[in-house]
Amino acid sequence: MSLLALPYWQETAIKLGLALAVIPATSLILVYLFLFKMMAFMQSRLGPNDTGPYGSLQLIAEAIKFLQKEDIHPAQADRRVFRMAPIVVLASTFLLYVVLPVGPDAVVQNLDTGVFYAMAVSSLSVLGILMAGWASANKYALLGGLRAAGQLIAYELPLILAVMGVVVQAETLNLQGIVEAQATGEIFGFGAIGNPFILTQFLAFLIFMIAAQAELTQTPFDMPVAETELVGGFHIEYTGFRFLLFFMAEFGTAFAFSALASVMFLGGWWIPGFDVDDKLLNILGPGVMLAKILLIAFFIFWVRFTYPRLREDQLQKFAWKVLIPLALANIVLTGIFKVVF
Amino acid sequence: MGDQPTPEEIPPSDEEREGLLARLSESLGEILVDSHLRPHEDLWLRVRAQNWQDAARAAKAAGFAYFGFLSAIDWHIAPEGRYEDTEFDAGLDEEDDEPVELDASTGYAGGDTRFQLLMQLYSLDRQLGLLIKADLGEDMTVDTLRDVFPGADWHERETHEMFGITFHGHPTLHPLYLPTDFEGHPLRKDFPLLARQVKPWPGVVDIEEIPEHLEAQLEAEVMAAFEAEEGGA
Amino acid sequence: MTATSDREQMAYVAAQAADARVNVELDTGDMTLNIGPQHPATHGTLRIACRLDGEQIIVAEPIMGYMHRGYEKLCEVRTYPQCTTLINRIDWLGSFANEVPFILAAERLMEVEAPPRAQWIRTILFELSRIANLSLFLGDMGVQIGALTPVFFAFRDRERVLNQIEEVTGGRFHPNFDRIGGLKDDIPKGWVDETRSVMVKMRTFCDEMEDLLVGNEIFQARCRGVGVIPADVALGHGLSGANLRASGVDWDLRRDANPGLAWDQIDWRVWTHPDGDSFARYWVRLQETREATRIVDQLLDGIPSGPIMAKVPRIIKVPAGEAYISTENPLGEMGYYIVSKGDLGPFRVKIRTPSFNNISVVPWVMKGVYVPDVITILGSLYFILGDIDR
Amino acid sequence: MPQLPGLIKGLGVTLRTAGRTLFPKRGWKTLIPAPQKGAVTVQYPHEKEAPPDRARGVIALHEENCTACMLCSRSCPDWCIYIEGHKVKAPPRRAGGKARTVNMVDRFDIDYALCMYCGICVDVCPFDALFWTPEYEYSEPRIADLLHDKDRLGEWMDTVPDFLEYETGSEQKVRKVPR
Repeated sequence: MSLLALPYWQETAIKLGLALAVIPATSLILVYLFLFKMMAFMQSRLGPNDTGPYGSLQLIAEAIKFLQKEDIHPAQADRRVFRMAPIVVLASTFLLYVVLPVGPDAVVQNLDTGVFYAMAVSSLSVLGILMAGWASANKYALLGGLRAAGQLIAYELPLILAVMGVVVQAETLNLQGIVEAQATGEIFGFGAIGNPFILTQFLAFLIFMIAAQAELTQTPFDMPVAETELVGGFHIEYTGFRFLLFFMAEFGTAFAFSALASVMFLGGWWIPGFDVDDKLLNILGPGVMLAKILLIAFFIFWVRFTYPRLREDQLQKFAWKVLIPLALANIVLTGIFKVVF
Repeated sequence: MGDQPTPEEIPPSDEEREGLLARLSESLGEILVDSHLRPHEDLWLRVRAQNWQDAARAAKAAGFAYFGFLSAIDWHIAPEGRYEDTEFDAGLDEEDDEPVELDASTGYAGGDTRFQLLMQLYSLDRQLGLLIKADLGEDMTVDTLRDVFPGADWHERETHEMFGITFHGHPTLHPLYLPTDFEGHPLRKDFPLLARQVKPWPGVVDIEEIPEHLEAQLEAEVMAAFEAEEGGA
Repeated sequence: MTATSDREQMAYVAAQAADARVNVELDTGDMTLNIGPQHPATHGTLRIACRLDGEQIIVAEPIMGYMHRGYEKLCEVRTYPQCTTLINRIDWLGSFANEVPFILAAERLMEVEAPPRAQWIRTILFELSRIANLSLFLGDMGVQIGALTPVFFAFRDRERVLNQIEEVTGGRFHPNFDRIGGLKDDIPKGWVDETRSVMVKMRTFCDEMEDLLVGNEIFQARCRGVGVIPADVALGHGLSGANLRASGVDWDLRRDANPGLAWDQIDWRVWTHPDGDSFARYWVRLQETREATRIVDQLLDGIPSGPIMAKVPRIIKVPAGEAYISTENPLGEMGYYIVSKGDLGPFRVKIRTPSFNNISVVPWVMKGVYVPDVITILGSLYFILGDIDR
Repeated sequence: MPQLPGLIKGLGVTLRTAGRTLFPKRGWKTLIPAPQKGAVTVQYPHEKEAPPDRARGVIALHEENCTACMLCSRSCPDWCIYIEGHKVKAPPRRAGGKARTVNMVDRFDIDYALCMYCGICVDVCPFDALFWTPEYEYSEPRIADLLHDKDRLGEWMDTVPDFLEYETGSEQKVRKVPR
């Protein structure tokens, strides 16, 4: 099911190159659109507007600035772990992109256990964050790292349970399969716009978005970073390009999660209500995907810029006492509907 | 309730404060050394330093539960620390010819020693303030008020480092503002203020006078030029 | 001792040691965490040395003095007009309000009273600096607990108030506008109407803050029940301003010990809240900001005409005496105890700053809270570092 | 009306602000984004903020009025005004008079590195020789260059705005700036 009939190594090289280009590009888009511009507008400001047209090249300038900076290791740091941590975090982001479909055939690797894989690799970042927190030899970083570990583990569960509802309804773990299921599905016999799971799985969507917010350590769940209390948390000691890696990973993962949400709840590359040829969809798909991703990312960042942050214990309570029971109830309901109808 | 009504409204006496003073002198007994009352403004009490804590307790019992501040006054007049090179002091010296080393007499409620403790309390029910003073002896020691007013803790630490007054029973009298190894007590009057001593005051410069032997000559030149101009016009 | 008992003894000791080892292994040990001196939550250079058990505070000890400028000493070598330059740098966010009690105390000693017009304009500027100061708090509290946007709103709208202050006094932050016996200058034409429209905007700002933070469930979860200060503790520590009123004590120096400004001639109220927690402190300050805009509106309507300066000599010598005057500043009770010996400058000035007393409650209130609560409490107690360190 | 949850209200506030910033125009032009107009920030090097006329930006010296009386220098809390002068003989004001002795300013320096912008010097000046101007762009890479001498202070004189009219009810007289 490859895009073009190319030899294996060529195909791999193209995919690798694409993946390497895509992550900086996606973080660039998100940072510019939301962190720079939308936040500025929400705060009656203009945001960056000197570098490039409307300040669009600001992030590139920032990246160059980061690359110029001295690479500092704290004296007490565990150097090897300290250096590995951002790479581990970024690797988790890279691996997420492997299964994201942007067209009927446009996918790096169409795994049958795509959802399972995505959930699995996304939790890898905890390891990197914990490594960063520990290796920095900084109390703030340690607190941040531990918070991150507790929080990410607590929110993996509702995330996966929320996805389970989708999986039960779509009857597949394959992300392409989930898109197909939404394209061909119908809601109680009404199938003109297919069945985007956001309609039938709205509860799951909400839980997924909340859990993703926590997973991405965005406000109101940004305690691991918490600028005003932990002064940056796990990445407090990181400067220069190592910080840049964390930064890219943060927004790259935000993009990937928006993509996952759009695949699972909004129908991914499929255009609701239109029956488009597969070949054309391979070309249109990325655009459709991008629109849906930006819509979801808009919500993620909108919430981020508006809300204050919860406390760690409140967050844990929220995860265990509210989200997980709700997610379980959602699975049960979905199962009942699946059996009955 | 205004503390400073317009002059025509001021009644001759401030009954509230007088009543308060009477009550407090009764409860304080011989602890109270002196008092001063400015009608409609404030009430000062001077108590014995060895009964400092008792006085605070008595005031608290009388309803003064709100802790304002605690500090001290150094009545010593020392040459250092004042603006001694400035013109301001020149005028003062003429007024008081005899050098006054220590002058607590101008203070309200009087004073006998160089250092005087000062505390301000409020009674929220009466809407009145109360200022309590105490003369400190040679030992510069007084009982702590931490048990009476927990807020006195930091004020006592500050007073300790600024004036060198020891508060008996205060467990953490280490410096609050100053570095740990700072020497001296900055708010004492004999502590020099370096910022004013390392730089000369620019105001001492005077206008350069015309040298006397040139004055007549210059005046003649100017007048000559003026008259020439007048004549020309 | 027999060999048996020896062995028993040794076994007992070994068992004890093993127990101790287990306990040591399970014991996490305390961690010392220095919040500050350079920390975004301390807005300035305050350091709070915390002993932590996990994320719970065992002991919190504020350490300050990083910004101690020795104003009490500096005032002793300055003349009265020069002192106001210094003292409006104490609480730099509401600086006009700092000048007023000092000037009033000096006026009391000189037995001069400023003309009514000056008193009204003083009161207006006083309330404007309260709005400028508190509006920043309203936004900053959001940033303390993680909301990015409110502080930008606060800066945006505070700027309007600062502009109004600047239009009259010439200084955004350090007006130095108050003089013994009156004011430096009168208000310029058109200023009253401009100020009125700014007050409308400030009320909108308060509404926005109400929607953005006060009503926000996350904000309430973070603030309600955090850092509860009961009334008696507040009184004993000498807490003042909104911190005291949030503990349910109905005490406002503007109403209860008005030193002659125009507050007693208009209609306004003092807000209190019974809870004493961080939320109450925020809520009281929000209401006070609103109330201040209403006060300004009323004051603008009734500015009396007349001179703005009483008759005072050009070179001011204050007669010997002592006076303590405090006013209800944005942060709380700010007072000056002036000892004068009849010179051009004060003999001793004791500056009673609100934040110093307000922060002194920190070791008491922070026992047993979590690290994030430290920030909430610090934020809600609202201090200005210059006001603590003087 | 049922109470909206605070979480949703908050989202409304930020979105509304974003809308106002992006689409500040009213009427049919509403849909034209004009964030330059909607934002409250001033894009400093490109556009400049105009401080109010009374703003204390920098002190201007009207040298003709200065008599080197030293009042400003002596009342300066920071000791940042340095004045030197000498006396000269000047011609009489009208014919038949005697020659007068007047003060000439040789040096009038204000060290803006020390100045606290309190304005006491401007206040105490009895001869209308010192004025505030709202200019603020005079930062220097070297701190020593912040010492403005009397020529530099004199140049600021052109930027002194006229004194403002007073609000009704005032008994103050509007002063004149010597030009």
